[in-house]
Amino acid sequence: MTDQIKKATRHTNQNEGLIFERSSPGKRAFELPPLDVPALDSAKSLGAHHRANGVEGFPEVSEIEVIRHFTRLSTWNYAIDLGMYPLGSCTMKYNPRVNEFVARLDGIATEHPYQPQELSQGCLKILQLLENCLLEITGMDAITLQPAAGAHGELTGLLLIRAYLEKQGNPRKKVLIPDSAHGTNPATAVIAGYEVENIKSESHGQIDVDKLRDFVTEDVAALMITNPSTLGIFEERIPEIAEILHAKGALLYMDGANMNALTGVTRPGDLGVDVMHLNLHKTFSTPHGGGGPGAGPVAMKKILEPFRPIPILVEKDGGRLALETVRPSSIGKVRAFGGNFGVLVRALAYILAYGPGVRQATEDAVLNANYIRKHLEGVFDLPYSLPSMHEVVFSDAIQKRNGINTMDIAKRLIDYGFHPYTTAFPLIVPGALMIEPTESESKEECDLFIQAMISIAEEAAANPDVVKSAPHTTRVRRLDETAAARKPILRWMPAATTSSAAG
Amino acid sequence: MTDQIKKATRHTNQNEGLIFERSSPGKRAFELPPLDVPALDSAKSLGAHHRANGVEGFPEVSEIEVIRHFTRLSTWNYAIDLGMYPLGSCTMKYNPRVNEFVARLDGIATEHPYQPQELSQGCLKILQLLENCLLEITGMDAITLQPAAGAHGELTGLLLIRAYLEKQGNPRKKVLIPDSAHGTNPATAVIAGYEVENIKSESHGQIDVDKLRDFVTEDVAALMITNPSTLGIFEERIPEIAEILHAKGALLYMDGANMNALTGVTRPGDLGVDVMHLNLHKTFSTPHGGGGPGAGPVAMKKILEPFRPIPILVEKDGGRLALETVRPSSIGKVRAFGGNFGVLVRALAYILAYGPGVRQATEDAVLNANYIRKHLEGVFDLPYSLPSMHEVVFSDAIQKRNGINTMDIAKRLIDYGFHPYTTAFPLIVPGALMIEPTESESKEECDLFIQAMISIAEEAAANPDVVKSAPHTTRVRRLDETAAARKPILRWMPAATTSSAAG
Amino acid sequence: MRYLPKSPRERQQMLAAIGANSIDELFACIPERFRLRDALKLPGPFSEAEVISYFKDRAAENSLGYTSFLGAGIYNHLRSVITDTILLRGEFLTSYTPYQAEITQGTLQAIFEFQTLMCQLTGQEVANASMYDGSTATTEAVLMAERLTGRARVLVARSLHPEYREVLRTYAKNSGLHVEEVGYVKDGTVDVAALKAALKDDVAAVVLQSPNFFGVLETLSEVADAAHHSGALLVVAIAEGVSLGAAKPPAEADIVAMEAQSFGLPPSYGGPYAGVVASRDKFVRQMPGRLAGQTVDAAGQRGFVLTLATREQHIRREKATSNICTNQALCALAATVHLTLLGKEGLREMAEQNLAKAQFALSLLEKIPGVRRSFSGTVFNEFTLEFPRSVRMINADLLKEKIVGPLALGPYYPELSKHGLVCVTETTSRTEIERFAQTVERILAKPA
Amino acid sequence: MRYLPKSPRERQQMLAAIGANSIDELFACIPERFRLRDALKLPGPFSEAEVISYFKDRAAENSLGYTSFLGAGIYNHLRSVITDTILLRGEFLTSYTPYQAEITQGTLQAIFEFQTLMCQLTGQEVANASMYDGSTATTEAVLMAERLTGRARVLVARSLHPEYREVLRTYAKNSGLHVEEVGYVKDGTVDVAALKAALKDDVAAVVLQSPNFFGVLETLSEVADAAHHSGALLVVAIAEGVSLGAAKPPAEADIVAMEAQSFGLPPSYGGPYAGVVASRDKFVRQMPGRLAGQTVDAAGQRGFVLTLATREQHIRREKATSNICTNQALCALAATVHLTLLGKEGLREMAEQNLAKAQFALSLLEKIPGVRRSFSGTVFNEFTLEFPRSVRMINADLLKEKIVGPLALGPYYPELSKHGLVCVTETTSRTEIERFAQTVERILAKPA
Ligand SMILES: Cc1ncc(COP(=O)(O)O)c(C=O)c1O
Ligand SMILES: Cc1ncc(COP(=O)(O)O)c(C=O)c1O
Repeated sequence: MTDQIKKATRHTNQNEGLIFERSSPGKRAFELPPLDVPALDSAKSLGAHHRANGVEGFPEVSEIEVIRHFTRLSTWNYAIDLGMYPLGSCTMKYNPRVNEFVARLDGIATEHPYQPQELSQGCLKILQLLENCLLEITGMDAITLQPAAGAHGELTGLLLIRAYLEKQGNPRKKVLIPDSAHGTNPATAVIAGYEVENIKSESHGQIDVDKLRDFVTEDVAALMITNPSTLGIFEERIPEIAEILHAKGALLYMDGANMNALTGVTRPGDLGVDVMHLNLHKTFSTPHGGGGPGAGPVAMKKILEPFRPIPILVEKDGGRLALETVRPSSIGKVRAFGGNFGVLVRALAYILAYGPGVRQATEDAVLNANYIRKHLEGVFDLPYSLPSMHEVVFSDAIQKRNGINTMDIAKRLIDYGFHPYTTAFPLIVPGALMIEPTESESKEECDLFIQAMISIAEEAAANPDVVKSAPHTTRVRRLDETAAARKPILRWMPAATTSSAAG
Repeated sequence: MTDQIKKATRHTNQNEGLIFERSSPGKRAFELPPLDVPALDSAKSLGAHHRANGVEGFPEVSEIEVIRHFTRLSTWNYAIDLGMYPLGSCTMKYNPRVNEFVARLDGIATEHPYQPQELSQGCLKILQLLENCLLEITGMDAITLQPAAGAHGELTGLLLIRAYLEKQGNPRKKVLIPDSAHGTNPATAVIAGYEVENIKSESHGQIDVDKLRDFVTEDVAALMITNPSTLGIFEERIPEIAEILHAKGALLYMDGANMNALTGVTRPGDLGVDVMHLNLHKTFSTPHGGGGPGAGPVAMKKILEPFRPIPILVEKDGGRLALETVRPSSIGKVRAFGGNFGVLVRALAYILAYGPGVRQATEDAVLNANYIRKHLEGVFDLPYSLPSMHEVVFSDAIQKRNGINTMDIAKRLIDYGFHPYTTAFPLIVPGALMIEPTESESKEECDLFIQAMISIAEEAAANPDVVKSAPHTTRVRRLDETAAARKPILRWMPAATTSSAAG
Repeated sequence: MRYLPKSPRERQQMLAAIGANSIDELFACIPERFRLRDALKLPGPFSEAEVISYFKDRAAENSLGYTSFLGAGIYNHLRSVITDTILLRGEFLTSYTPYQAEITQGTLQAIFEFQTLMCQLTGQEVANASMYDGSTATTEAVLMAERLTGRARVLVARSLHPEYREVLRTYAKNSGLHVEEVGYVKDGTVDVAALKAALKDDVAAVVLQSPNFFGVLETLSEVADAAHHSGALLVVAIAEGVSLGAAKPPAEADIVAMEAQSFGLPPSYGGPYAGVVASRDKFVRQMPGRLAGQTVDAAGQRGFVLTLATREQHIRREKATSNICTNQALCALAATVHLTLLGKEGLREMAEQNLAKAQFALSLLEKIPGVRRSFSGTVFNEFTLEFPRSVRMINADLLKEKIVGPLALGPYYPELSKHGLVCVTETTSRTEIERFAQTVERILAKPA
Repeated sequence: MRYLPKSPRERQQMLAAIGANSIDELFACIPERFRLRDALKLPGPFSEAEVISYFKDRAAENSLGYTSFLGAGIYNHLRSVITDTILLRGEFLTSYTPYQAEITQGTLQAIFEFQTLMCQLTGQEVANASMYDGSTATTEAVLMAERLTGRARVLVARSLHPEYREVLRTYAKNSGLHVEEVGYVKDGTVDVAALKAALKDDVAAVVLQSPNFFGVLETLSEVADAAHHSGALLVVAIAEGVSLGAAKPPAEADIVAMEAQSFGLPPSYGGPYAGVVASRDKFVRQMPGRLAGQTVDAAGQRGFVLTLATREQHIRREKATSNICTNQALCALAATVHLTLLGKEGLREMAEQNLAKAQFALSLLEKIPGVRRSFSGTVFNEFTLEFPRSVRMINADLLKEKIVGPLALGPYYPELSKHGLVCVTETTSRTEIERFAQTVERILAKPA
């Protein structure tokens, strides 16, 4: 390994096969307290046509093997707890441990969604306080906490718009989406029953406001805008954009994935946004957990309030809180039960820890992104040069000359001890390097990242092969994705065991 | 790396300097609730000659840096949770996670040792039940749970013997200790005010009973015997040994470090042992935690009961439990407060989980050791060939011919994904390989270990350099212990930072 | 602030490096008049101790100390401390979607194991990891059937969880689906005759739940045959996965939508849980959600990657099979750990304890004058009872005894206003069951 | 059994490989008549759920719900969830003494950091990691002084924790040490005059605690000078480490023995805690316990190893500086994490809150008729009060109000039978302090 790598070193760690390969009949990892009622013959009570004798193929292992299995697997992962994870658009910030603690408290984790509301006042107060905090942060009038993630929030938001427009007499046909948008935006619009009209960004990466005027017809239900955009750039003309839409009776939806750039500094509600979602698993620090769970609350202006999904949290006389399910204009339910409550608890814990000081987090996030930008400008191509907020998007244009693309640089970054940035989008930047450090990175960690990126750029020029064949330090490298997709193996089967090599 | 290594692979992990090197004034990782009483000028209330303004040099870092610092450090460790840890004499068995859970319960971890006994009945019941369980397991009459570790138990045991003999009129002068004993035995005897007389094992590694007769004079207070011995061999003639001692008014102390070979199968009390300690952090699964804490309860025959250290747990009328501190014959206190209660809780949790089935653990431990012995006999020299119980001790005699010693093999074992066995003792085996797999290892893990050992033996013959220069896969290798001892650097100092390389 | 790793001096140094005079300069792109002048009105900042005491105070306002007989889609089951031990490892907790396979093999292999476990449980060939919950999984299964069949009518059993039906309706509204409901018969199972009558060649899917919302196990084969005969797919929802420890897997189904909450996830007042969609290999390219697949690396070693991503929104955008991105991965991991712990025997034993306890409770409750079983069908750990007076009133009295009684079915099924759904799991002790039965009997003995 | 990773078939295979017909053959070396025929009479086997409920039941029989004013060597301080997060990582929890430096650098570096923190706190140059507790650390410090000076007399302040003194006496009995006690004066500090009078050239060590058992800070310089003048060493015991956040380190001491419980370790009814011995570089070869040192590896990289092991029992056997082997490593790690979290400002702030709260409590209690300060010396978070009647009786009344009152000093100091030791830390709220003072006042207002 090159001496450039200051951040990581190789070290031996444990192999581990699939848990099914450890199974041997008679091993147990879990035992139940003895049955304290008369035993039943389950064959008799279920009847032969319903009854099965245990699940075929289920593993039989012991407790220590379970601990070792998953502990070993875990050591093959990179994580925020190990280092910088500058995955653009994902806001991989520190996930405070106290949040995990409070979400698991007896009286919090143990509560059943159907229990009587007089026994749920604690839960309901948590929901109410979180609603109020998020309304203050977004500058909106009403909110629903139910959506399970950002995309789910998008759907909820578009359904609100649709219900509102329907009430006006016409749900309209189209949703406008900039070409820089995240893939969930168009995918969601379709589920909400809209056609997607992609709109091209102008040369600085912003919405082309003049063109927009042409696009916004009576057919347009809404524009879905991400602000700051996925380029990390604030849409300066957003109030004007809102006016254009409103003039035609259309609404402005804001994808709030990037609220980490704005919290405490400005409020979408003040900017003319009608409805937006928040990603609590991004801006509000709930852990990503390998892909979820999250929560995607939707905040809205008053006009949309009547359409909120049920149940609705209300405060009764005397301060008693209640969930109400009868709301004639509601879009209905977007999921069973009330929402990812455990995630909401964590987000509230985060907000309470900062209080108004949450603005400092925003400032530090923007500071980090600009610090990195400053040091890497010139080293990497910066296709859009407007000021960066919480993230900066470079392209691999310079390195391409040596046949090195963003994915190669990303893989090489692994050798340097970092999780790569986002490579998959925004689509308007071919070969994007979308870097979002978040506020959780120290100057020291940012400096190491900058050094690593500069060093890789040098390698790309001087020794491109080392970059192209990276990573060199991981257990496995450059897995064959084509083979995986061509002949998918999506589950373990006993036959497969014998032929496959140990993991 | 050689293809022989099935168990581990190298993988990049994070570097991390000393926490002091991350410090920057003004960072905080912990905040207190606001003071709810009038603030004081501490300079005034303490007075200038007592007051200091914070601890010079203490780190100033943030919460995420603390998480990352220790998470990164942790990934440099090997541990039972990662794989086999056959450190002979240390009984590195699985540490059940439920034990950690119960030891941290509110009402368990929160209890103050001086709180009124009427508010401590739960704690006292735990102590009583554990006492009873350990008495049943050892076959002894009385017990103290106070000693903090095995060595502390040894001291307590010898002080009991001394007090008993003193009561008889003469504390006597000497304690006999076999040459195979652990280093704590002689070190302890000295603190108890005894001279140590080392006794040589006979050619099979057992106590030379005939010679023992000569050693046991009126000067001898006790024999400290480890059973099974540190060779993993059961002292067959232990009842006879007890008789020899008793005939001269001396007592038999048993180092119970190896009770994992006997639990549920035989009882020291039945074998003639007068007093013994248990290592709860070995036989009873409490975690070793990088070196402790443990607990070393001392079980004894009736004659020693009056001398137990205070406080003494007693059951009063009506079943109320109490700790009594007035015991005129007591040896006094061996530590402040009542003992490592949190460790005792874990040990009881372990016993309750097994119940009488704890015998199966013993059987599996002995099965594993014999399985390994069977496969490695011949490959490695077996200096003592009596049947093995929970551990087997080889020597490096065969490999020595190629200049490879036990430490080289141990270091090479690291490359193969295992924690090495014990190399430091028993002293009667020059170049010892003391292997204790415990019951927690699956057949699969034992097989991998056997293969690794055979492979290393082959390397030692065919390619000794690869063994001598091992390990090859770790972050650091073959640290300079001589330099460390010659000019000890035992703490970080600001000056040192600038010159030292990043960890 | 304790989460922020910067000292004031470092902030200054970084600003200087950027060439900015103040942090405000970095926000100059936001029109001045929209920049907040005042601090947000938020409670806090709270120290860790204050955060904890805030939530402990809230917890104390909830149901601690009550015995509950609620199920209805969310079940109390034993969980092992091992599950949280694994979940709380930062390497799992604070990692994200495994886009970079080389440094997320832990998550990827665990997902692959989850998929395998789900296939084994459901008798299907492929399972995704994961959907938001059982209700959205059911909806996504129906949308998948719509894509697969190109048809728009959906027949849904009324015994499908009412909230699942509501969610389906919300999604259906704008996707051209026509959802029709099919009633239940006396034993509590779906009205097969009515179902058959409604089955035409325009039906995309028939949707059943088993055990259904009344706790009754459905017999799938006849329905499956009928559905297949008319070219429709059978979608089976599983809301209580533990039932699969004793009951046959829904192998006849074409798509299974499962709620995995029963597998190691606490009730947590509504979430997070994990939904799963499982189906046939041949349908995989129409599946929603994430899939991990086995492959080899450059050196030929086994490894795992996210695969078939061309179904997903980040590639296919408006043509994706679903808009899901962030899913319930950590909940799926919890289920993986939990089911691995339970294993074949543990899950079987747990299921059998549920069966036995529910039968025990049923036998006590049935004896109470005026109380009778609503349905004669085979039940697992839930059953529906008819009471001589409103369940609401009975529950109010039970609450005084610190018992949370049966779920009143009236709000969901007007025709069942005196019926209540009782759930008993392995966590309900015999003593609690007996006290519950005695209390109900006493309440009913008093004039209303 | 869930902890055992073997199936019956694997056991058979292994026995067959060994060539044994049954497991009993492997125990044939134990004389037949000593082999147990019957199963041990032990409760269990318990499932995980049963283990948990056993201990929850016991926990409910303890002091939950009471407010306590006990300290006396064991203190309630805020702890962060971060500490357990780290402690529960299997890599730390289930590792042992770092004998193999290459695969225990995590533990070794943490020990090195612990040693550094302890040096910074105590103003000493070298600190070990670790001793069993404060009491055995104090005893080991005295034994170390004995070795260093070759002298046998030890002068111990009576204001040293009574249990520390008892432990010292137990050890001293057989090691030729002569322990003499020195009284205290009106302000609660050691009687310096008496101490000086007793100081001869046969004194190995003078032992003080600060803050002492009465809560009073000792002034070390005069005692240090006197001790040094006669060639004795000054041993200072620290039972309440948090005091060092506001008070000067005992830099004048030659050896410091500290109890680290206050640094993130719960009271846990007596342990486990962690003792520390800190001293001067020049005395290091007489130190007991484990030491990690910095060195370089074969490639010149910084790394850490256990060092100076020639002091220890596993090398030196009967000539070792102590018999300690297993120590309190995980507790030392807890202290390391906790102190790293607190940092310079956190520890200072915590100490100052303790000071302020104790002064607040003192001011309220002093106002109660009949209650007065026992000693006029400077206190940190504990103080001794004289009451108009027996502390035992007052405590009995306080208990009815769910308050655990002052520690009665009578059992330890017969002359102080109406005196009680009150402890107030940052965890004691103002409301609790006020209620305590009001309750004491009310109790004393009633005739005894
Ligand atoms: C800009 C943007 N919008 C929407 C989403 C979708 O949010 P979620 O993954 O929570 O569904 C993402 C997620 O990465 C995103 O980056
Ligand atoms: C045989 C033997 N005796 C005594 C001891 C000392 O026990 P402890 O480390 O608990 O003090 C050990 C520790 O390894 C040992 O192996």
